[in-house]
Amino acid sequence: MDNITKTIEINHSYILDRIREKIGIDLLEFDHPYDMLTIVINRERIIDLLLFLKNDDVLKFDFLTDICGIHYPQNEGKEIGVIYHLHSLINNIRLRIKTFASAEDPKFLTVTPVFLAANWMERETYDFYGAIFEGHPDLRRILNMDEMHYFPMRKEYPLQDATRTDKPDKYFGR
Amino acid sequence: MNETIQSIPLNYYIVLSSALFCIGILGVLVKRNAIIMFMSIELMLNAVNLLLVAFSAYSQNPAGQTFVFFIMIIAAVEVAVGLAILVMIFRNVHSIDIEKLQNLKW
Amino acid sequence: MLSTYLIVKIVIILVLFLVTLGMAAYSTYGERKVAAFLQDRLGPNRAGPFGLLQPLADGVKMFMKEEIIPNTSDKAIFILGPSIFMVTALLTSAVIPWGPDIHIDGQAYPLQVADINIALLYLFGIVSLGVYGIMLGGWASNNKYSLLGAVRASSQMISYELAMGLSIVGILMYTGSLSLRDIVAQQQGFHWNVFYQPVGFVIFLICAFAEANRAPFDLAECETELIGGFHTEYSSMKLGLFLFAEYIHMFVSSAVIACLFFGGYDFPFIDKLGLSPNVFAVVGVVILFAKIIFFIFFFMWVRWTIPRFRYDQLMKLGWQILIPLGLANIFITGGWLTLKNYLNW
Amino acid sequence: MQQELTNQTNISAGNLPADQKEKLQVQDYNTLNLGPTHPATHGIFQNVLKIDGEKILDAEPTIGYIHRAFEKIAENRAFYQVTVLTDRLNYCSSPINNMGWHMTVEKLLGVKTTKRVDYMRVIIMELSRIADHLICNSVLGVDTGALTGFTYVFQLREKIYDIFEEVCGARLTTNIGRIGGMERDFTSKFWSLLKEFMDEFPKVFKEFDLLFTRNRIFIDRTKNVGGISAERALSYGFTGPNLRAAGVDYDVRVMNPYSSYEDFEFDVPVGDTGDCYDRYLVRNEELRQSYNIIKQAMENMPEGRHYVDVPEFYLPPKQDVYTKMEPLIWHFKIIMGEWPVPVGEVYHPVEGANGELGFYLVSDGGRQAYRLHFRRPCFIYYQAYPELIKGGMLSDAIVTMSSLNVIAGELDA
Amino acid sequence: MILTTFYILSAIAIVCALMVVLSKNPVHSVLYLVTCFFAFSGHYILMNAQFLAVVNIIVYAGAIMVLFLFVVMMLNLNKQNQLDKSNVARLASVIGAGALLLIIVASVKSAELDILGVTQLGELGTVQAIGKELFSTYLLPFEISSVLLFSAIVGAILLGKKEI
Amino acid sequence: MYRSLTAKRKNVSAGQRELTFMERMYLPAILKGMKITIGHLFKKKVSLNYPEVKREFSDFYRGMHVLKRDENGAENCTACGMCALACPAEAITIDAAERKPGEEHLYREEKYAAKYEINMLRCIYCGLCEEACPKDAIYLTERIVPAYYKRKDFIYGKDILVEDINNRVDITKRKQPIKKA
Repeated sequence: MDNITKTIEINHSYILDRIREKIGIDLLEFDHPYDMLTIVINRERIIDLLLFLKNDDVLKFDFLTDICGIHYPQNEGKEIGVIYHLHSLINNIRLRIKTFASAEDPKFLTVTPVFLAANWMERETYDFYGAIFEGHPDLRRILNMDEMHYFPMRKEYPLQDATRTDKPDKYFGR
Repeated sequence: MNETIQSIPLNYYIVLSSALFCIGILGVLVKRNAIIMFMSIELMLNAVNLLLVAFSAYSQNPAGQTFVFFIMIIAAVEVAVGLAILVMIFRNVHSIDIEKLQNLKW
Repeated sequence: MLSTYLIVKIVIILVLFLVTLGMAAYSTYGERKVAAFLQDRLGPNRAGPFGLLQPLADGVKMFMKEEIIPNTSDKAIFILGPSIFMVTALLTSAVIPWGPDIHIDGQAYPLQVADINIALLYLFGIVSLGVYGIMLGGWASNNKYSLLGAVRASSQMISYELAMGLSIVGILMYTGSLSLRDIVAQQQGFHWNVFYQPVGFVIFLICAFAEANRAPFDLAECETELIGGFHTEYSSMKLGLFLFAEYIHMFVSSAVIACLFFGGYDFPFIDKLGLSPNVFAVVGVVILFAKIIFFIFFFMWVRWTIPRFRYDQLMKLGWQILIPLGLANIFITGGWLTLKNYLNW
Repeated sequence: MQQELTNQTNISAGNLPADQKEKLQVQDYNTLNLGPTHPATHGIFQNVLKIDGEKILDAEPTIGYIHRAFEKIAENRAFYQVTVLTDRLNYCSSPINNMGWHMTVEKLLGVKTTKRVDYMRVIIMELSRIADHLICNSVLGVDTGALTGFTYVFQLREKIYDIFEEVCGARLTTNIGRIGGMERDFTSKFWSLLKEFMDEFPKVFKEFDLLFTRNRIFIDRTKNVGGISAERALSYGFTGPNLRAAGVDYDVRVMNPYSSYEDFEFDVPVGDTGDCYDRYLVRNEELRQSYNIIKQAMENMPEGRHYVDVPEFYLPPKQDVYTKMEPLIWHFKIIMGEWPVPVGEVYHPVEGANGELGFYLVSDGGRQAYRLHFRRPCFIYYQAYPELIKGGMLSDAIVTMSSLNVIAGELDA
Repeated sequence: MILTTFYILSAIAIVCALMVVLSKNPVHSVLYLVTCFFAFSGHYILMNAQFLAVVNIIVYAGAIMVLFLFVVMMLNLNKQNQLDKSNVARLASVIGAGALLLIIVASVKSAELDILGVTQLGELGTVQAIGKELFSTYLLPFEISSVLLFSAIVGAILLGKKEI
Repeated sequence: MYRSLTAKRKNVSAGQRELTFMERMYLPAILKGMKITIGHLFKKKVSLNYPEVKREFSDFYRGMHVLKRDENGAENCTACGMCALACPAEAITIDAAERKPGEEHLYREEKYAAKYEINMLRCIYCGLCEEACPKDAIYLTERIVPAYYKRKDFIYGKDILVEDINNRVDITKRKQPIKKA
């Protein structure tokens, strides 16, 4: 099984080395929580990195598993994060990439040109966290209604709006 | 049925047909909607048909009815092609107003 | 003499009308029951024993329901649509010979509303008018799904009328008559046309399915795509008329199939039993109805078995397969008849 | 010259009054709202189709009609309460979602489940995969117009739901299993029901197969409809049967085995063209494979307890809670969520009925997840829908939708 | 009785024909025309031309008018698309058509039509009679008409196609 | 096509034969299908005549709740609030009260639920309350919550939830079997 030999060859440090060596992206952090390589990079370099990872003959991270946002209100200047999960089907290895931006300027680059799947996932992230993906073909809210004026998954918004009156507690068992 | 001829003079049919024919002409003249005009033409054709059948019946000559048969064929042909042209015009110009279809080139 | 004649005719018309409605009503029940049984279900069984009063309950429900006419619809045409559909469906049964002649006072009365010598053409004329009901109903609803359904229905019916006509030409050449009565009479003694015109029969059967808007040709109402097709916006008895007319269509189509291809009221060796004319007539009617019920069941059976066509496939089947097949059938029949003439068989 | 040409080509538009000029731009197509409550959407989502006659020029999906903010709710609920949220993702196969979530938490805690638990889970998961695929394929039949096959296999699904009911007490929103194992051992009634199902499945499924697989009308309706190439499918993030139908044999059960899937012998069916018929064939084959997996699991079911010791999450036996002090304290702590969980982030994929169902869990050590993201396969591949149906007929759109098995609950979360 | 039938049918025909021209909605026009054709068929039956009566219904009501209806529906010509000429033009056309009617009626009045001295309607209108006529005397035109129909089919399909 | 990822790959699309001429004529599949459907005409029907015949629920069916009493008829619930806490739908509302002397036959412990309400519209019948209960008090049963016209009718108080003392609800089957130590 050549898959196995390859996974031995392509381990986490190899991926890191290769990324550094080939395109010299400045990896801010990396870690291996639960055996998945997690790297943090600058938000400007995400397209370069994804393009490289997708097209690289050895790594072949050709499957974008997931994009999701995250909000760390206490991390000043890096409140809004966007997390990409990549999967190299051939090598059967997964990779997590994180980028961060401040809440005031949550601008990221879209990866829709690299992976078509990113379209809606980025819209969802925008919908929930307000992360703005520059260059996105159609950055609108997707799950919430268009009239919504805030980004509900940010931590400052509680689960339930205490001020609403249309659903009295009496009828909802609270 | 054989009493038809005795009770209805041929003139009646001629007047009826010409009236219908004139209504057809009226439609063609009044309307700007190409489809209605087309329908008026059908009406005129039918008026002629009626007259032909009447003549055929009153003269005991089957030729008239055969002509009607051929007119029907021609009407069908005309409608098929004519409506196809109309649809195509509508696709290009988005109107079937004949006033808008004046220019031959578009 | 004339008065008895008139009375008999009126009785026949009335009975026929009631029987048609009754057959249609019980076809709805039958449809539900057959569908249920084919699908391991029980079907309607609440109203009356075995749910036999279900058509009545349905009718009452249809009448009691709120009458909704969409605001944006063309109201007159909206009402006209189902009416035309119903009337044309009912009209077709006029020319079908329901049984052998009945003898009263030594006088023979045909069990038929009108024996006109162009019965087949008449059938075609009426059937081709049925399109109006669907088209107008669908258009007047002012609903895109209805309109799509109407467009589908009309193009389908027009296309399949052609093939249907061609399939019958074979029979015409064979029997040399346009009168259904003659055609049935010629088939007496187990000379059923289906043995001489099998291809014509298959084409006619398929076209009958299409004309009655039954699966696999039920594109016009196609609940998964067009919600209800042309009757999406209809409710109450107007919907009832549409649905009812469909079953009447089915009933009449079955009757026409039985008359054209299965000898009408003929049954093998029935003429050898030496029954008295009136008993013979009754038996004939029963036999015809047995055939009709079988074909109605067949309609239902097919509907609950196979998927439906797509619009373009339907057109392709109609224009590229059935019409050439019908033409070939005419050719072969013509050649055969000429050969027969030539050899003086 | 150039100007002249454009003048000439625009001459018809130039002659028209202003309001008709606008019409010219929009009237080349008609819009049709497919949904939100269209019978073929099998849920609530909308597609605004631009159609020309029956031909589809473009489509614009709008989703979110049943968005319930699961991810936000999950941030405010204890881990064991999230299971009921996962029920409502892909409600045709909720046990897979439940188990996936349990396994995610177990992964976070570093718990290794026993073979017995794994096998029990495999049986439940494959049953629910069968239920889901049966529904998808038979609804494909319904959407092509044949209802009867649907009713035949629906009986099988009812049997599966009876089995679920025997395990957990509910049929649709199962909330089956617990973090660390199953809530109770399989009963003897369960085994007899399962055996009955296993006996009946091949017979009924064969009938279903005969009704559709070689039926030309069905093939005409589904073949070369809604096809997608492997490259496009990968780029669109297709997973599961839909990706496999396009020719990529990616199956989480094989690539990243969880719950002892490596013990089982099964094939990964793939198609060639990724059209509706291939999706149908792949799902049918997966049904057989799932059936085989269940068979193997039944044969090789190890002895042992139906749960492992996860003192943080698995409730102590009720009898002890009522009578003993220590289990009672545990019980309280578990319900209150006072056990610390590790800080960290974990991504756990399972092969849901529709594809890779991923749980991305970020834990800050508290009672609740800091962030829980569901990778919902439907949500990701549904964005390819406009491309799949473009240029097809209206009927193709319906068939494609049902063969993609888009489930609104999973789509909107 | 026959005469009454004639009057009723004629009244229907003329009223419906007028309504074809006068009604605002093209769909209504189509329906009126269909009714008009039914009146025509009634006339044919009066004159013992059953074949033509049925063919009239099949061809005109069942096919041609359905085609019209089809096109009207497809093009979605609603009331707002209803187009009429200016009042002057309308008046002129009414006068013109009326004048034409007058002339025809006047000329018919003076014409002597007694030359057609037939008093009995034969079996002219049956299928057999027409068929015999068609396949003997008018065989060539009949065959040519099939060519005409064929070319019409081809032409309509070619025209109807979006891109050739 | 895409490179194979596993050895378990099995192409089902290529395995399908081309349609034979007969199959292209639609008929064999239709006839086969009709044979199957007609076969079902005579099979045993699976649907039940619902109000008269009811399907058997499993022993663990999660339906309407019941608040149990102990063998003396005293309410088990001690208003600890575990069920309300565990409820993911927040359907349970509890107000606790102290048991007064002389009420021992009514309430088993010193504390009891003065108000115990479950909003059946919110309830998702997940069974977590039953699992969370440390006092053997709340159980889901195989009874089904009926439909009402008003929202407030769905809020079940103690009058409905607590089992009738003369008409006990049997939940022995759903209790966990006692483990042998």
